[in-house]
Amino acid sequence: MKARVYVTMKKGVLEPQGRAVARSLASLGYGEVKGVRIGKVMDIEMKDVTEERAEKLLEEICQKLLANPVIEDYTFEIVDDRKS
Amino acid sequence: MKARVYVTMKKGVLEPQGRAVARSLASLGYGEVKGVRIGKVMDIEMKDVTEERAEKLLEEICQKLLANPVIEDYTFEIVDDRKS
Amino acid sequence: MKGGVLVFPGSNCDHDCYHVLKHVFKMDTDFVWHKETSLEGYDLVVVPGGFTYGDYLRTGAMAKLSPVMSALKTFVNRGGPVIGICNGFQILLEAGLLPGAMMANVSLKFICDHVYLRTETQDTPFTSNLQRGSVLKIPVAHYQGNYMASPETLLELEDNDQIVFKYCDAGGNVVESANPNGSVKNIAGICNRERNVVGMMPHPERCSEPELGSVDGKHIFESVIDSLAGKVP
Amino acid sequence: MKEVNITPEVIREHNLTDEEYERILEILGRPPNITELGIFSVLWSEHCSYKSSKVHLSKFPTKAPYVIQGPGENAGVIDIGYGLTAVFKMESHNHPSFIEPYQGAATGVGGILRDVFTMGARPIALLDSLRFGNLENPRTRYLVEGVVSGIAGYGNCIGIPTVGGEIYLDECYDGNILVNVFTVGVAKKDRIFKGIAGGVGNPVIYVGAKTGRDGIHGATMASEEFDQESEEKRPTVQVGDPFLEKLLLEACLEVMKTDYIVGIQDMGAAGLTSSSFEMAGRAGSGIEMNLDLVPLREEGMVPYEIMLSESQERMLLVAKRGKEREVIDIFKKWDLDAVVIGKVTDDGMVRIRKGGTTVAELPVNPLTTDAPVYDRPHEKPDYQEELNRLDIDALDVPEDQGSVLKMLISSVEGCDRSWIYRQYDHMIRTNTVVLPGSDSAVLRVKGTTLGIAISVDCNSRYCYLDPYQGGIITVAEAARNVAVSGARPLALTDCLNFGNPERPEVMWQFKNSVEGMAHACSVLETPVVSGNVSFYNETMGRGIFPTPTVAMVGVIKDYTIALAQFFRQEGHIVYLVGPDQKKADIGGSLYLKEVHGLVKGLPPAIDLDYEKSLHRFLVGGAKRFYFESAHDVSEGGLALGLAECCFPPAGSPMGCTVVNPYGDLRPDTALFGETQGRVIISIKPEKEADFLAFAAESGVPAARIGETGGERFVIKGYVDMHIGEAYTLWKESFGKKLSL
Ligand SMILES: Nc1ncnc2c1ncn2[C@@H]1O[C@H](COP(=O)(O)OP(=O)(O)O)[C@@H](O)[C@H]1O
Ligand SMILES: [Mg+2]
Repeated sequence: MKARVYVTMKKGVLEPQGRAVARSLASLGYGEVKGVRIGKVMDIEMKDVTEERAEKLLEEICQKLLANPVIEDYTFEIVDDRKS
Repeated sequence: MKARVYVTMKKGVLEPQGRAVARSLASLGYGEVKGVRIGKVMDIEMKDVTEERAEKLLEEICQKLLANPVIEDYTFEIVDDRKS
Repeated sequence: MKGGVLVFPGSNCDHDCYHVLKHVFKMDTDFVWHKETSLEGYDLVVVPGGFTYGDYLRTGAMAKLSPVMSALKTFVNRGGPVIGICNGFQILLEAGLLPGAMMANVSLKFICDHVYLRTETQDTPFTSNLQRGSVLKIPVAHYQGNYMASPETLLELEDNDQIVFKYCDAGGNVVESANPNGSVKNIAGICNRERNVVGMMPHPERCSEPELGSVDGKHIFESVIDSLAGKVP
Repeated sequence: MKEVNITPEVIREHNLTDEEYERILEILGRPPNITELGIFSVLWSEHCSYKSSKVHLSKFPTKAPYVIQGPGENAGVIDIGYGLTAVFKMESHNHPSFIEPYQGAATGVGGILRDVFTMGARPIALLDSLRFGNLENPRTRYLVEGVVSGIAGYGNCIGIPTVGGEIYLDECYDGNILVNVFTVGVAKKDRIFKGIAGGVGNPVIYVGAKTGRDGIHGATMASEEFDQESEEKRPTVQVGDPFLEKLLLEACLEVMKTDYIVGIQDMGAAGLTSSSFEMAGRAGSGIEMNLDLVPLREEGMVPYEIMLSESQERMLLVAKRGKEREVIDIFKKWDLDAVVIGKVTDDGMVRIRKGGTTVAELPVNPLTTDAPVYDRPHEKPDYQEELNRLDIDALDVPEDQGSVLKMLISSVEGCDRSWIYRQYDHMIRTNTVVLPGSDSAVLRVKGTTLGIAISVDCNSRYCYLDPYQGGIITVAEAARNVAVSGARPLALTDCLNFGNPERPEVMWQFKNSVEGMAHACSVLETPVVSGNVSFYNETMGRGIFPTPTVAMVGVIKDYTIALAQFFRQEGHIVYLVGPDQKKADIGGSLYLKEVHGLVKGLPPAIDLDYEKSLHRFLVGGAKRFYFESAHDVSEGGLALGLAECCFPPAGSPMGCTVVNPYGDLRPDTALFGETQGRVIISIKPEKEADFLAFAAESGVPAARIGETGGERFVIKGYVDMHIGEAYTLWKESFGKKLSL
C-alpha cells in the first residue's frame, strides 16, 4: 500500500526557503508570483496492512516523527489501496 | 491563483533522508513501512494570471529554479482557478 | 562528580565536549550511547552538537526517539543539569524539554564564525558564575539556528527569565546586525522553567582553551561544576 | 540475463581501442562477455589505470626516512612522531561537479574521506582547491554556489573541518571546472591498514550502502572529453549520504581496533570492480564473489550494473576467517549492512557468480598492474613563444598605484574568501589553531604538542606560461605557505588536472609540469606520497590551463608557537625577507591579468637552494620566537601581500606604514611583481638584533621596510588609504561579485 504525507509550515510561521525562492523568482522577472511556501511530501510504502491499520499507523508516525506540531501541519492520503 | 508543485527525486536516484527515516521507523517498531522517499511540496501563489499563463509560468520556473532536472522530477497542479 | 556526553548516530561534537570535561576540567566523563536506558550515576549531561541522523527530516527529529531520551527526561525531572549545544539544543527542542523550534538560517547558508553573546540571566547552573549583561566571544556553526516560538511562548520565556543568551555586538548591544541567523529576539540560548535544562546554539566547548583563541566558554562549564560542587557536599 | 553482442560499436562505447580489444582477446583466449568487457573498460580507463601518466609519474621522488607509505595505496602515510602518522591524499571530482555541482562536490568529499579512513586514520581536516570560469557567465555563479554548498553539506554533516583551500576564476575553466579535495587523517603507526586481499579462504565482506544504478560508467565518464553526447549520460549522477558515511567512518575505525581485519578498501570509482581487483592485485591472490549476496537498492540489477555501480559510502574488507560474526556485529551496532559476499582464493583470478552460474572470470594482473601504459607523444605548442613574449615597457604605468591595489584587493584572488569558508565548519574537533585566512591552516594533534600545517596551491597561469617553471613554483609555494606558519614541510600529495593527453601539446604540458615538480620536490626534500591525475578537462578541443595542484603537509613540534599571517600589534617592525624584486618577474602576475587583461610573459625565476634555506629560517625563527607574524608574498606582489597582513578575517584591521624598497623599478613592477621566495615578517622591536643575526646566519636577505599601526595603509609616495575602508572593500568583494 502506498501513501502520501504532506507536511507544511503552519500559517504564520516564516519559512525562509520559500521566501528566498519567491525573491529569486521576482528577480528572474516572474513578478506574478506573490508567495512561495515550501513543505515536504513523503511517499510511504507499506506492506501487509489493511487500510484501517494504515490510517492509524500514518497518524501515529506523523505525530511521533514526520511533523513537528510546534511549526508544522500534516495531512496524508492513501494513494492506492491494493494490498501488496 | 494557487498552485502546488511537487519535486521528487528521480526514480533510481538515492534519497538519503527517506532511507534514514524508514530505518528509524523500523526501529520504532513500524516494520510495515518498507520505504520512504521525501520530496518537496511548494505552494505557489500567483496574481493577475490566466490559467494558461500560469501553466506556462509554472513549467518555466520548475525547469529553471524549482527542480534540479539532473536528479529531480516535478509535477504541478493548479489548486484553485479563481482569479485573486 | 561525573559527566555524561550523549552519543547519537551522527553526533560530531561528542569528542570535543568530552575533551573539555575530561582534559580541561579533569572531570570523570563517559560517552553515553543513545541506546542506553539509564543515566543513573551522572551529575551532568551534555547533549553535544553534530548532525544526528544527518539532520534529515528535521534537525533533532530522529534523535529525540532514541532510548536514552526517556532516561534523559528522568534525569531532568530529578533536577539534574543538562546542556544541549547546537544540535543538542535542537534535540531538546524536538523532545519538548525546551519550548520552541528551529528553522533554517535566513541566509540559507551554513555559518561558522565567532559571535558575541550577552548573558541574560545568571539564574541557571550554567551561568551562575557570569554576570547578567556580560559578553562572551564564542563560535557558532550551524545551518538551522533560527530560533522561533509562538508569541505566547516568547512571553512566557521573558516573564520567567528563561532567555539565557542573546546575540549581540562586541559592545554588548543586542542589535539586528549581530544576529547571525534571524533568530527571534536575537535568542541564542534558553532554559526550561525549572532552569536545569539549558540549550544554546553557540559552542562553549570550542572556546575553553587559550590556543583556540577564546576561553569565554570556560565560564559555562565552570558555572555548572561550581553549582554541582555546592550541592554535593 | 540477455547476452549482449560484443560489436565494434559496443567496444567503442566502452572507450576501448581496437588494439586494447585485441589485447583482451589475447589475455582471455576468448571474447569477453559484456560484464567482463565492462570490467576491462573501467579498469583500463585513464582514471583507474593511469595509462597516459604512469611513465611520467615515476619521476617523482617518493622516499624520505619518514615516509611510511608512498604512492600506490589508498593514501600516503608519513611518520610525525609520538607513534603517530599523518595519512593524506587529494582527489578530483571535476566532471561530476560540472554536471551537478552540489552532489558532485559532496561526493568528492565523501570519496577522499574514505580513501583516508580506509587506511585506519581518523580524518582531521579537509582542504578544497577550486577553479571556475568567468563570473559574467551566470552558470559560473550557480556552479560556485553549488560546489561550495556541496562541500559544506558533506563535510559539515560528517563533522570534519574544512580549514582552507583556494579558488581561482579564469575563462579557461568555463566548460571544465576543477574541484579538488584534500584530506589528512591521523593514525597510529602500528595500526595502518591496506587494501590487501590476503589469506586464502578469508571472507570478503561488503559493508555500507546498498548498491544502486548510480554512476554506472562514471569512472569512464571521468576520463572522457566532454561533448554533446555526455548530456545523455546525465542520469548517472551519484547522490551522497554523509550521514551514512559518518556511520561507516565510526564503524570502520571501531572494527580496526580489533585484530580481525586483513585488508580494507573503499569502493570508489568503478566500485566493486576496482576494490576487488586492486585488493587481489596487491596481495597476489584472487577473489571469488557471489553477486546474489550483494545488498541491492533496486530490483533486477544485472551483473554488469552491480560490478560497475558507483554507489557511494561502500567498503570492501577482508576479515580473518572465523571472525565474520564479530565484524558484522560491529557494523550492526552502527546500523550498517555488512555481508559476506565471497572469499579470497590463490589463483590470481577474480571469479564472479550470480544465480548459480559464473558471470565473469578474469585474471587479476592483466587488468591491474599490467594494464596498458602509453608514452604518448608530446610537443611544445607553437603558440608558446608568443605567450612568453612580454614587453613590459610597452605597457603604460598606471598613474595611481593606490587604485591598482584597490582593484587587486577586490579581485577574486585578492579579496577575503570567508564567504566560502564561513560556510564550512572549520573549527569542529577543536584542533584548528590557525584558522582559515592565513597561508596555511594549523591543526593541533591532541595528546601531543604537535601541529600539522597544510596548504593547497597551484598558480595555473604560471603553469600555462611555462609548465616546468610553474611546476617548480607550485611545489615551492605550497612548502613556503607551510613554512611561514613555523612548520617544516615534509611531503605532499597532488592532483594533476590537464586537458586531453592524446594531444601532444597537453602531454608536453603534463610532462614538463611533472618534471618541474619532481625537481622542486627533490631539492626541497618533500617527496610525493600520493596523488591523482585528471585528464580530459577539455570541451570541444579547448583545454584548461595546466593545473597541477599540490597539497603540502608539514609538522610543527609545538603547535602553540604556530604563526598566522596577520600583524598583531601596533609598533611592530615590518621586514621583507628574500631576494629583490626583478623587473621581469611581472610575467603571469595577477596585476597583468586584472589591470591589463594579459596572461603573458614568463613566470618569475626561483632559486630552490635559497628557498630551502628560507624554509629553515622560517621554521628556526618561529621556534626562537623571533617572529610575530609571517606571510608569503604571492599573487599581487608586495603591495597585496602587505594588505593581507593588515586584514584579519575576524577582528579589526591594523594599519602600517612602509617604504617601497625598489624605488628604482617601475612602480607597478616594484609593488605588484611576484618575485618568488619573499616573506613579510613582523617582529617586536626588542627582537630586531637577534632576528637580523639569524637572517644573516641563514643566508636570507632581510630589509626593514616599516612599522605596523595607525589608521592608514601607507606605502610612502605610492599608496595611502584609510585602513577601514580598504578592509571593507576587501571583505565585501567576494559576496558582491557572486550576487551581481
Ligand atoms: N575554496 C576555499 N575554501 C576554503 N578556504 C579558502 C578557499 N579559497 C581561499 N581560501 C582561504 O583564503 C585564504 C587566502 O587564500 P590564498 O590567497 O589562495 O592563499 P595563499 O596565496 O597563501 O595560497 C587562505 O587561508 C585560504 O585557505
Ligand atoms: Mg600564501
